[in-house]
Amino acid sequence: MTATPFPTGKVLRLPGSSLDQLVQAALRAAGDGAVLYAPVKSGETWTWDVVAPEAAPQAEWWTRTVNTDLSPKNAMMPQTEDIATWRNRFRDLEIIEPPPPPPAVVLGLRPCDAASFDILDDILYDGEFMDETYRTRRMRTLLLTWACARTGPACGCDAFDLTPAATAGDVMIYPDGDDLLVAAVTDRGGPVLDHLAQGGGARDATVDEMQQVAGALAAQTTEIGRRVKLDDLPIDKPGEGPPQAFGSAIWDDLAPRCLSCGTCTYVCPTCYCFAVNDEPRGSDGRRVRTWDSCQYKDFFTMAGGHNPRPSKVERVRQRFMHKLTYHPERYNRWLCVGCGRCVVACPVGLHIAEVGAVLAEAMRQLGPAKEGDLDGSGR
Amino acid sequence: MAVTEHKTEGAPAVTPAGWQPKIVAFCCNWCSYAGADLAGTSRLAYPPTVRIIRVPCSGRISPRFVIRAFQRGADGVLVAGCHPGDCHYSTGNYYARRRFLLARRFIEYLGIEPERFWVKWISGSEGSKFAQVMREMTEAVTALGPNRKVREAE
Amino acid sequence: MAVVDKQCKCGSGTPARNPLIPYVATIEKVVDEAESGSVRNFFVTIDDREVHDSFSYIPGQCGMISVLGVGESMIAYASTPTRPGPLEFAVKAAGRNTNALHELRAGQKVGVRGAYGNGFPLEAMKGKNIIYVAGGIGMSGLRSMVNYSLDRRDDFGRIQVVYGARTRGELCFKEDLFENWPKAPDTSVHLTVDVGDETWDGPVALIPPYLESLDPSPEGSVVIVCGPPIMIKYTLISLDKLGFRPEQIILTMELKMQCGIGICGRCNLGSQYVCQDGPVFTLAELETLPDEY
Amino acid sequence: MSATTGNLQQELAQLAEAVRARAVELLSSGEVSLVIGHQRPWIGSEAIPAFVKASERAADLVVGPQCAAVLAGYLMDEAGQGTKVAVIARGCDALGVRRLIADRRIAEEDVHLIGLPCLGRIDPVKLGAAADLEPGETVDFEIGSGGLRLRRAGDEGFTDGPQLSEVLADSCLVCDVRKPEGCDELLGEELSGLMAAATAPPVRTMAEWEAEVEELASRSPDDRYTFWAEQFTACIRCFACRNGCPACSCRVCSLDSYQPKWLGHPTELPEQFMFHFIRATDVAGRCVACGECARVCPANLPLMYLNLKLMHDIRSLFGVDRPHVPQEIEPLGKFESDDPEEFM
Repeated sequence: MTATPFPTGKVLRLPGSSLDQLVQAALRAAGDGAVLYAPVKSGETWTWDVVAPEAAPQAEWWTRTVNTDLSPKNAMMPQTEDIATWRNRFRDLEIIEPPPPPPAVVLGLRPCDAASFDILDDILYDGEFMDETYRTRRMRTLLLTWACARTGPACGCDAFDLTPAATAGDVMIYPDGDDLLVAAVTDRGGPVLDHLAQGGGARDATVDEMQQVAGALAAQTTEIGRRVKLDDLPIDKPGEGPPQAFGSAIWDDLAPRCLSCGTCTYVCPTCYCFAVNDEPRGSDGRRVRTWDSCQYKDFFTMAGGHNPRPSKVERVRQRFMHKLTYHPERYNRWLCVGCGRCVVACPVGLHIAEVGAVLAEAMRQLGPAKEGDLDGSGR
Repeated sequence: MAVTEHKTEGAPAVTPAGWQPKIVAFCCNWCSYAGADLAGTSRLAYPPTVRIIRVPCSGRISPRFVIRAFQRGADGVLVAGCHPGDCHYSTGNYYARRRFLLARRFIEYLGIEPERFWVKWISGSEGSKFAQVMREMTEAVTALGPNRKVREAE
Repeated sequence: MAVVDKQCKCGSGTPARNPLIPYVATIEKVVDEAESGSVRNFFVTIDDREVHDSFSYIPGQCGMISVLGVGESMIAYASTPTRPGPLEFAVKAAGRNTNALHELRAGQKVGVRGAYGNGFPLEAMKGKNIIYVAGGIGMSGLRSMVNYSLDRRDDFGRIQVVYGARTRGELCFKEDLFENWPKAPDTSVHLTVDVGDETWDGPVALIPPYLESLDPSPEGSVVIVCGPPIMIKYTLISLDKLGFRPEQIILTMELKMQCGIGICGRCNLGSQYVCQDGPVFTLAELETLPDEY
Repeated sequence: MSATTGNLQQELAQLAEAVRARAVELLSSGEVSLVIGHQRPWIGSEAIPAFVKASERAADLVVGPQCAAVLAGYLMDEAGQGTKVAVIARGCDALGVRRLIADRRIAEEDVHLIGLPCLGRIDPVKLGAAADLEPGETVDFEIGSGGLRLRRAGDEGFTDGPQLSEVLADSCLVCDVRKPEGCDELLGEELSGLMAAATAPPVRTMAEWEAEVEELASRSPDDRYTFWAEQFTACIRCFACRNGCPACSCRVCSLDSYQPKWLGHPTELPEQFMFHFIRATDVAGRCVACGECARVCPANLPLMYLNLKLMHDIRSLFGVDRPHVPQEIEPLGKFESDDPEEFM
C-alpha cells in the first residue's frame, strides 16, 4: 500500500506558544457551533473529549507525551450513541431520528490515529450502506494531525505501512523545534490556513522546508517495526480455499492467556464493531448503539444459543485474522495502524505485535504463497 | 471512557417549592406490608410520598434494587422487614441484616446521602411505627431535595 | 445528497437516511403456519406508502423486523417480489425478539428495514431444473424463490420441491404445498415427515434417505438446500452420492446478524459477510471459507 | 523487604530452576496435562501468563516480582477437562484457587497447587513513575541488595533502580500470605533469603491501607460522589476486572443477563455506577484482595478501594479477622443472632 505523499500546498510556520490561534482558525473553518475534541485526562487515563478551547493542552504536551491512552475513535464513533428514540402508543408508533451532531475539530491526533479514520471510511463511509451517524460526524469534523517528534516503545506504525509523519487528516502539523509547520492536506484544510494566516501569528514557510522536516520525522523507526515483518503474510485471494493462517497451530498457544475482556478492542482506533440494543422505558425508549467486542463470550451467540466461536481460541483467531487477513482481502489494507495501545493495555500481553510476528513466522515456515498469489507479496 | 451526552443527571439542582419526594419502600409481605395496611385501616395520616413494593421477605431484596430505584428517579428508598426472630421464613431477615449493614455503608461510601436510604424492622402490629417512619423519612428526604446522583436523565 | 469526494470530507451534504433506523410498519395479518404455533407468517406493510411501493428485493434476500423495545431479527422474505402486496416474514419463536413478535396481533406496529444480502443467483439459475430441499422452518427461506420460479415458469426447467418436517402439523405453507404448487406445470411436490400419525398417509422418512429414494438427476440441475444445520449436513452427503457437484448446490447461511449492512463485524465467514456477501452461497464458495459456522 | 543475608537474585534463579524441573516432572509423568505459570513477554517489562503443555516448553517458565498476573481465574476454563492442572501459585493465586473451590466452581482434585515464596508483584504504573519508564518499555530486573536493578533495552549493564517496596502493587504491600497457604506442595523452602522475606511482616498493615478508604469515606457525600463519578466516567466497560477476578465466577453473569436487565448498555454514569456496584457487592465477603481487578484495568481505576471498604466493614461489623481468606462459609452466607442491630 503506497503511503500518501507529503502535502504540497500552502505552509505556515507558527510558534508553538500561539497554538490557540490554530485552534480558533480551525473552529472557524469547521463552521458555527463547532466543538473541540482534544486530549483530556479522565481519571488516570488520557482520552479525547469535548473541551473548551482554552482548556486544550499546550503545545509542549505533544512534545512530552507519545500518545493518549484511548484513541480519538470516540470523537467519530462515541462509545454510546442513540440511533433513534421511539414513542409507542399501541397503534401509533413514532420513530424519531436524533439531531445531527455539531461540527467538530479534533486537535492533535497522531498520524496513526488520523490514518485509522481513513481505514474506517472504507467500511463505514464508502460501503454500499453508509453508517450515517459515522458519516455525518466524519463530514463535519476537521482533523488536525500532529506528527510525532519521537516514537514510544510500544509504537509500531512502520510495521503497518505508516510512518510517524504519515500524511492523514485535513491539516498536518509538523513540530520543528519550538515552531509548528502547518500544512493543508485536503481542500477542507485550506480554509484553516487562510483563517490562520489572517490571525497574524503565523508566517509563510516553504514546501521544501516542511517536506524536509516531515521527511526527518518520517524516517524514525520503531522496535516493533523492526521485529514485525508482515510482508511474508500471504493474503490469500478469496476463492483459493480457507486462508492458511486460519488453520495454523499458533492460535492454540496464544489464546489461553486471553481474559476475553474488551480492552484491546476498546482502546483500538480501528476496531469498529458495535452492538445495537433497545433501552425501553415504559412504552417509549431509545435504540442505542454501543461499542462491542468480538472477544466477549456472547458477541457471536445466536438466538437459540448456537455460538460459532464458543471458546477463546476461535475468538482470538477471529480478531487477529480480521486485522491481518480478512480486512486486507477486502480493502487491500491492514486493519491496524500500529498505534501500540493494545501492546500497553492488554493485561496479559496478547497484542497485534506478538501475534503479527508469530503469524508471519508461521506462514514463512509454510513456504511461499501458493502460485495463485500473483506477485507473491500477497497484496 | 464514556463521552456521554447525558452527563448531567435529570433533576434540577434547586428544590422547587412544594416539591414532594418520591420514596420507594420494599416491604416484606408478612410484617411491614401488614404494618402499612394496619396504618391505613387505623386511619393514621402519613404523607402520600411512598410507593410500596411488596416482597416475600426482606431477605429477598438485593442491594442493587436500591440503586435501580435511585436510577429510575426515587429520592428515598426504604427497606422494611420483620423484627429479627419474627421472620416467616425464620432466617430471611438475619441474612438481610448482615447484607444491609454492609450495603448502607457502601451506598453511603459511593456518595448517596445516608438519609436517603433507610432500613427499618416494622412488624405487622406496628402500624403507628410505619406511619412514623414515613413522616420522618419524608421530612428528611424533603430537606435534602431531589436526588440527582445515579439518576437517569429524563 | 451531495456527492462527497472521499479525499476531502467536506461539503454540507445533507445526511441521507440512517440505514439502521427502521421504517414504521403495520402487521396486516398473522397466519399460523405450524399447528404447534411455533412458526407464524406476518404480513407487514410499511406505513409510508411511497416507501412500501418502491421497496424492491429479490428472493433469498432478508430484512430486519423489529419489536421496538426488544430487538431486531434478520428474517428471509417469504413473499415474492413478483406478487405486490405486504411483505411476509415467516418467523419461528427462537429468541427475544421473535418471541415478542409472536405476541403481536394484526394492527400492531413493528419496525422493518431491508432488503439485505445477495439473494439467489437468478441469472445463473435460468434454464436449469431446480430441486428445492427444505427442512422444517427452512421452507420460509425457499418459499419466496419457489413462488418466484412458478411466476416466471418459462425461465426455469423442471421444478421439484422436497420438503420434510417433524410431523404433518409442522409443514409450513400448507396451502402452497397441497393446492398451488402441485398444479403448476412440470412441478412435483414431495413431502415427508419424521413421525407419521393417523392424518398422514405419505412417506415417513428423514430428508436425506427420502431424497436418495427420489434420485433426482444432477444433469442441468441446481439444488437449493435450507433447514437446520444437522439436516443440511446429511443432505449434502446424500447430494454428493447422487452426483451433484459443489457449484450446483446452493445454501443459505445463518449467523448472528445485528446491523444487516456489513459493518457491525459479527456475521463473517472469513472475509465474507453473511448479511452482505450472503446469505446465499454455493457449496463451492463455502469450501473456500473457514469452517466456522 | 529488608535486605536479607542470602542473595535474593541467586535464590530467585534457583527457585526458577526448581519450578521448571518440577513442571517437567509433573508433565512427563502425566500427573498433570497443563502447568500454568509465567513467561517472558514479547515486549515490555511484565511477565505474562504461560500455559505449558509440553515438558520442553517448561524452560520458558520464569518467577519473580515481574510476574504480575494472578493466575487463579484461568482455572474456570482450564480445570475440569478430565486431567489435573498445575498452577505455579503465589499466595494470591492460592487464595484465588481456594476461592473457586469454596464456590464449587472447580473441583479440588482437578488442581495441583505448587506454592512459591513471594517477594510481591511489581505494579507497572508505579515502576513507570519511579524509574521514569514509558508504557511498554522493555526492561529486565535483578534484585540487588540495595533494591531493584534495571537494564533497559539497549543498555549493557544493570543500573540501580527504586526500592522494591516503592513499586510493589498495593495488595502486595499488605499481603500476609507471601508464604502461600493451602498448597499441595511448597518449593523454595530451603532458600533462606526468600523464605525470610516471605515470612517478614508486610511493608504496610491492612489498617494503613484501609486508612485511605476511611479518608475517602470521611469526605462529604457530594465530594465522594464526584470522586466516584469521575472514576466511573473513565471506565470503558471492558469487563477486564470481572474476567480476571477469581471471585467473579458465575456461569451466567447478571451483568450480561437480559431478563432482568440489570446493566443497561449505555455507558452513561447511572449504568456505570450499577456496573461497579453489582461487581463490588457480589464479591463482598468472597474477595481475596489479590488486586487483579486494579491491575488489569486499562483506565487504572482504584477498584480495590471498593473491595477494601467492604472488607473493612465486614471485619468491624462481623469480627471476621481475615475476610480475604476463603472460609468454610463466607461471611455473607451466614449470620449471628447477635449481629449489630441498627434497624430497630
